[in-house]
Amino acid sequence: MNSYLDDKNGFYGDFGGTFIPEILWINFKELKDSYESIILDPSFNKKFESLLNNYVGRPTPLFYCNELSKKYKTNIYLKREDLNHTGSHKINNTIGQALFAKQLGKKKIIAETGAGQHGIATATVCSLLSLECIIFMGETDILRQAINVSKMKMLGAKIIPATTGNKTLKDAINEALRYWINHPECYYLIGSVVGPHPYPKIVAYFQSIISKEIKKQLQEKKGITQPNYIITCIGGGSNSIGAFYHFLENASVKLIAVESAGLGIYTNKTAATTIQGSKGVIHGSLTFVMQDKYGQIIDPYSISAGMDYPGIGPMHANLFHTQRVKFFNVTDNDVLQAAYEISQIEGIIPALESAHALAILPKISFKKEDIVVINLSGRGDKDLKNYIRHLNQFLK
Amino acid sequence: MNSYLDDKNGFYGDFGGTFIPEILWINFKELKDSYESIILDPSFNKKFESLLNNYVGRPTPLFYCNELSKKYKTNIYLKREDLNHTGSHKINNTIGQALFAKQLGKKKIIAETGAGQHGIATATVCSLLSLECIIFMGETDILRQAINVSKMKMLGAKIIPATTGNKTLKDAINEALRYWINHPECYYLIGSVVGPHPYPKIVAYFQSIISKEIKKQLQEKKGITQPNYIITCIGGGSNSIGAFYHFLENASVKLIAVESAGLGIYTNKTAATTIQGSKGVIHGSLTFVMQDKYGQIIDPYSISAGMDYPGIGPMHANLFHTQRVKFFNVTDNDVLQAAYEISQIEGIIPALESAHALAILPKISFKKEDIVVINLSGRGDKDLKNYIRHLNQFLK
Amino acid sequence: MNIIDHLFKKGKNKLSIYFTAGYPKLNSTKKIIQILQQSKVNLIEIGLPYSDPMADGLIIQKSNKKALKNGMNPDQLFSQLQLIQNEIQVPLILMGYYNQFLKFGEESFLNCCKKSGISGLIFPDLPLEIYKEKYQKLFEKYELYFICLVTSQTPDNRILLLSNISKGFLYVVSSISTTGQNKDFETDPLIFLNRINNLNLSIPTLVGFGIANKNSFNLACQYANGGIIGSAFIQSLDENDLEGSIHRFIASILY
Amino acid sequence: MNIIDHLFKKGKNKLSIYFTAGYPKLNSTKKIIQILQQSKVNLIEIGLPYSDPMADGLIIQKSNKKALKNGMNPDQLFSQLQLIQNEIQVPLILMGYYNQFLKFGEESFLNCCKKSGISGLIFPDLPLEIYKEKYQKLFEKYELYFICLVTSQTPDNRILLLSNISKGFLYVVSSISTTGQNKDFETDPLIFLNRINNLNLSIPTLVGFGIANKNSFNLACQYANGGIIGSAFIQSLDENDLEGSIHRFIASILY
Ligand SMILES: Cc1ncc(COP(=O)(O)O)c(C=O)c1O
Ligand SMILES: Cc1ncc(COP(=O)(O)O)c(C=O)c1O
Repeated sequence: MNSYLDDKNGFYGDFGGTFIPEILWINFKELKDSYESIILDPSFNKKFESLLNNYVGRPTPLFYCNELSKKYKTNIYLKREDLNHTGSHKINNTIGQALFAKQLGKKKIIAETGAGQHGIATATVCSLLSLECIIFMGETDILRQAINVSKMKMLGAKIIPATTGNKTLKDAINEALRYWINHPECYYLIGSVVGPHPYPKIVAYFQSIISKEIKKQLQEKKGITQPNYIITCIGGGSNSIGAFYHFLENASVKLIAVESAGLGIYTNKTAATTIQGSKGVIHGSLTFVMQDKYGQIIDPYSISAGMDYPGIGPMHANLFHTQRVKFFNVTDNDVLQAAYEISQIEGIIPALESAHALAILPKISFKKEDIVVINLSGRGDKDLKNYIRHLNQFLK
Repeated sequence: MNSYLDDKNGFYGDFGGTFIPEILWINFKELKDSYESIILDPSFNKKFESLLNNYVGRPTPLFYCNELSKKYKTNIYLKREDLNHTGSHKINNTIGQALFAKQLGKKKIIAETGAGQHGIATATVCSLLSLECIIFMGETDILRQAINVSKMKMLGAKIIPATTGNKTLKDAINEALRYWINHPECYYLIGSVVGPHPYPKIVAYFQSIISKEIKKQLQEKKGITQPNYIITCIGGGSNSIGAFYHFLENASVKLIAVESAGLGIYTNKTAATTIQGSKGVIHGSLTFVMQDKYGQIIDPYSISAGMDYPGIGPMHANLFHTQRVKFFNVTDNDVLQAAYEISQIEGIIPALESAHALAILPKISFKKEDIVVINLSGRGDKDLKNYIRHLNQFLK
Repeated sequence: MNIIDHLFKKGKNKLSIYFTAGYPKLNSTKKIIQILQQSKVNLIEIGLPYSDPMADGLIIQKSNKKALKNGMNPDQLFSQLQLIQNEIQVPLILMGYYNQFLKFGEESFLNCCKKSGISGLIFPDLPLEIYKEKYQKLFEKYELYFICLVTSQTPDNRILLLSNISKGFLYVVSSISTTGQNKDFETDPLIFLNRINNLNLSIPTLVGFGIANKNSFNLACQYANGGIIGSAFIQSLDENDLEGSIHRFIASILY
Repeated sequence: MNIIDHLFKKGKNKLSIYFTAGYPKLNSTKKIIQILQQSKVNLIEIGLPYSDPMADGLIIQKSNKKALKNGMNPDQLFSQLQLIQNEIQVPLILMGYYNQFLKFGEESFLNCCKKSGISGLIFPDLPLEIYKEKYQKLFEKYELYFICLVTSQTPDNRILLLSNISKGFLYVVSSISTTGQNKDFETDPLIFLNRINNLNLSIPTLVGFGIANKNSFNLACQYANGGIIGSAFIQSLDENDLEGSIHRFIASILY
C-alpha cells in the first residue's frame, strides 16, 4: 500500500475523516467494514475490469503529441480519458461504485452532479446494472446544462433540483446528503475523491486504473518505468489522484495539479482552493476549503463547472501540505487559449477542466528529454457553448 | 481478395464506375494508379494502425448486452464505434485517407459533410496532420447543426456553405466536386463508400478494420470464427461495409443493412433507397438512387442526417442485387423507440443513424443460440436535440 | 454543577425550543431568548447559522441563509448573549457545525461560549472519537457540556457508548428525517423510543426532529424527559409580532 | 453526312451558344433557337436541365433549377423541338448528364434526339470506355455525334485518343474551371491551346468554359475553330425582351 494513501482511521496526514451526522453512522460503518474486502476481492476486480474493457473502452490510449511536443520542446503524452464512454474519467468511478453498491445489496443510487458529467456517468451505469437512479443537481446548473439533464433523463434517471445556496454543485451535494439522511437505504455514489472517509479512498482506488495503464503503456512504448512529469487538473481531485496513484511513491516523478484561478487568484472569482482556502470541513471531510473567517464556505468561480468546487479532496490536501504534489493555477483565459491550441494542432477538443492541465505547458520549462504525461480527463463536447462564445478571439 | 469487393475496372457487378467530368480524369488516374500500392503497403498500414490505436482509441470493444439479449432472447453484441475519437466510425476513414493524401503530396483537403460527423472527423485529422481543410456543408445543415460547425471551426477548418438545391448533404457533395474541378490540386476526402471509383474501394478498405476486429474479438471471447448475424445501418454504407467486409465470403453469416424509411416507405418522406430507388448515377457512381422517371435525383428524408442520402454505395447496390445482404427499413418512430430502449437498459445513447440498426431487433426472430453483432456506428450526443423533443413520448 | 443538571433534577415534560441566531433579524436573538424564558420554556437551543447545514431541513436552511445575510456570526452572537447574560436562567445550548468551531479556534470558541452563558454544545458532525481525543478535556476545562445525538439507526451498544459521553442529556432523534419533515410520530419511532427506554440510560433524554405540535410533544414526554421543537417554532415566528407569535406558539404546545 | 461536318467545312470563327432548355420559361426554348438562328449563330447547344449538374457553375445551376421548376424534361424538350424541326438549319447539340440518358432508356433517347433534329450529344460524365463499349454503335445507328471534351489537365496522348473518338468537333475546355467563372483568358489557358494546336488534330475544335465577351471569343478563334458561350449568354437573357436581349448579346460578340 501507498504511504500517501494509507489512511489511519480515515485520515491522510491531518486530513480526511468522517464528519457526518449520527444518523449516517451506520451507513458509514457498513462502508468501512465492507469496502476493502469487497473492492479488493479478485472476482470483484474481474467484473470491474471486464466492464472497463468491454463497456467503457479501456485501456485508453497514451498518445504521443508530435506537434505539441515540438512546440514545447519536450515529449508530451496525453492520457486519453476523453475517449471513455460518456466522455470522461468519471465513469471509471461510477462503474466501480455501482458494482460495489450491488454487492452491498443496494437497489437505489443517489448522486450529485455539477455540470452533469458525473450525473451522466452514474445514470449510465445505473441503466446498465438495473439500479434506480436519482441525481441531485443545482437549479442553476439544471438551467445551464439543459442538454446533460436531458441525457440523464433519457438514460432513465430522475433529477431532483437543489434549490438552496447558490444552487450549484456544493448545494447538490448537500441535498444528496440530506436525502440520504432521510433514505439511508440508498447508496450514495459520490463523484470525486471528496466526502467522508472511506469515499476518497474508494474513488481513488477505482480511478487508479489511469496510472496503472500509464505505467504499463510507458513500459511498452518507451521501456521506462516512470515519466518525469504527470500533470492533471484538479476540481475535487479524482482524475488527478487516478493519474498519480501508482507514482506517488516514486519521488522523482514530478506531480502537478492545476487549479482554476478563474478570473484571477486575487479576484473573488476563483476556485484556487490551495491559495484562497484554509483547513476546514466540507462535505464531511477535513481538508482545504475556501471559507471566511467564521468557517462559512465561499462560493467558488470557474469558467469550468467541474472545477467550480470550493474544496479539494483530503488526499490532495495532504499531498499539498507535504509538497509531494505541486499546485499551479491558470485563469479562464489561459484555459481557453490552451483548448484552442490543442484543437488546432492535435485535433482534440478537450473538456474545459482538462484544458487547465494543458494551460500549464507554457509556464514550465521542460528538458528536451523529459517525458511529460498530461491527463486529458474529458472531451469538450459539453463545453462547446463556452468555446463558441470565444471563437473569434482564439481562431488563428 | 473478396469476390464481392473485387472490382473489374471499378465495377462491383453492374455497379460502380467513375462517372466524372474529363477535368478530373487525371486526378482519378492518379488515385487509381497509386492507391493500391500505397494503402496496401505495410509501412503505410503501420502508420494507419498506430493512429487508430493511439489516437482514435481502437480496438473498440465488442460488448455483450445482457439486458438486450434477455429481451430479444438471443445473444447481442454491440461493436462500439461510438467510442472512437470524434464519436463515430467516420474517423477510421478520414485517418486513412488523410495519410493517403499526405503520401500523394497533397497539402489541402476538401470534404463534404451532412450533419457534421464526417466534417468533424476530417477537420480533426487535418489538424493532427497539419493539412489545410475546407469543408462543404449545405446552408440548411449549417443552420441545423450549429454546434458541429463551431467544432469544425475550432479545429481550424474553413466551412463553405452549399447554397444550391436543398442545401443539404447531396448539394454539399456537388459543391465539393465543383470546387475540386476548379482546384484539382486538392485531395477530396469523401465520407462514405460512395462516389467514383476508386473511392468506394478505398473507404471500404479503411473501414474494414471494424470487421477485422469483430472477427478477432469473437475468436477471443467465444472461440468462434463468425457470428450468425451482422446488423448495420446504411446511409452511404461505410460503417456497413466496414462491419461486413471480412464476412462477405462466409455465406452463412446473415448480413443485414437497415435503411431509413423516414415517415414511411410509401410516403414521399423517406430515404429507403433500395425500395424507392432504381439504377442510376449519383456523384459519379452507378448505383441505386432515388430518382424520378427522368433521372432527376429526389430529395430524401430521414430524421437522421447521416441517413438522409438519396443513394447507397455501389458495393451495396451489388450486395443488394445479388441478395448477399438483406435490406430492411425502419421508420423515424421505430428509431426513436430503439434509441430510448438501449439508453435505458444498456446506458448507451446511440446516434440516430445507429439506432436504425437497433430498431430492427423486434422485427427478426433470432434463435436462442444466435450470435448477433450490431454495429453501433456512433454516439448520440449530436442528436440530443431530436431526442429531447420526444422525451415525454418515450420515457418509461 | 451545570444548570442543565439542575433542570433534569426536577422531573419530566421539559420543553426545549430551537431557533436560529440572527433570524428573522440580526437582533432578534436576544428578544427571542427573553420571551422564551418568560413563556416557561425549559431549555433553549441556539442554532449558529451555517452556509452548508448538511443535517437540517428546508425551514432551518432558509432561516440560516437569512440570518447569515443579516450578518450573524459567532462574534455577533457571543456579544449579543453577553448583554443579556444576567437575566437568563434557562440553560442555553449552542448548536453549530464542526467547521465553525474549528475555524474560530476551538479553545477561543469554548471560552466565548462560557463567557456568554452557554451551558452545552451540539456539533452534529463532530465524530465521537475526535471529540474524545481532541476536545473532551477542553470542554471540561470550560465546564461546557457536549451533547450527543442518537437515532433509530444507532445500535444499542453505540447508544450506551454515546450516553456515557453525552453530558446533561442525550438528544434522541425521533425519526429518520432531517429537521422539519413534519411527519407526525409513526409506529417506527415509537419502537425506537421503547428501545431507548429499555436500555435504562442513566442520562436524561430529549426527543427532537419531528415535533410540531402539542400531540407530538406529549408523546415525546411519555417516552423521554421532554421534547425539542425547532422547525415548527421557526416557522411560527412573525417578524412583526415576535412576542405575540412566540407566546401563541408556546401556549399551543403547553396548554 | 452530319450537318456539323458541313459547318466546319466552311472555315473558322464559329460561334456556338449554350443555353438551358426551359429557361427562363418552359416554352422559351423554341423561341431562343429561332432567334439564335436569325442572329447567325453557327451552332446551338441545348442544356437538358438536371437536378445535380456537377460540372456546371452557379449561373447554369440556377437556370437548371428554374427550368426544372418550369417543368422541363426530355419528353417536353423533344416535342418542343419537333415542332420547329423544319425551320432549323444550324446544328443542334444536346448536353446532359449520363443519368438522364440512362434513365430515359438509352436507345429511346437517341431515337428521340434523331427525330427532334439533334445532331450531336455531350455527356460530360460519361466515360470514354463506357461509351465505346456500350453506346458507340448505337450513336452510329442513329447518326448522332458523340462529342468529347478535353481540358488543360488532359495529357497529350489522351487528347489524341479523345479526338479520335469525338465526332464533329472536340470541345476544348479552356480553363480549369466550371462554367461561368468569368476569369478572362490567362496565360495558362493559352499554353494549353498552343499545346492543342501543336498536336495537329484532324478534328475541328471549339473552345468553351470561360468565354464571356468579344475579346475572349476572338482569342478562342485564333486558336480554334470557334468558341462556345454559355453562362454569359444565359445571364444576358431578359425574360421580358427575349428577342432584343439575344440580338444585343450576339451583336456584342460578333460586331
Ligand atoms: C472532464 C472532467 N475533468 C475533471 C473534472 C474535475 O473533477 P476531478 O477533479 O474529480 O477529476 C471533471 C468534473 O466534472 C470533469 O468532468
Ligand atoms: C454515426 C453514423 N452512422 C452512420 C452514418 C451513415 O453513413 P454510412 O452509411 O456511410 O456509415 C453516419 C453518417 O454521418 C453517422 O454519423
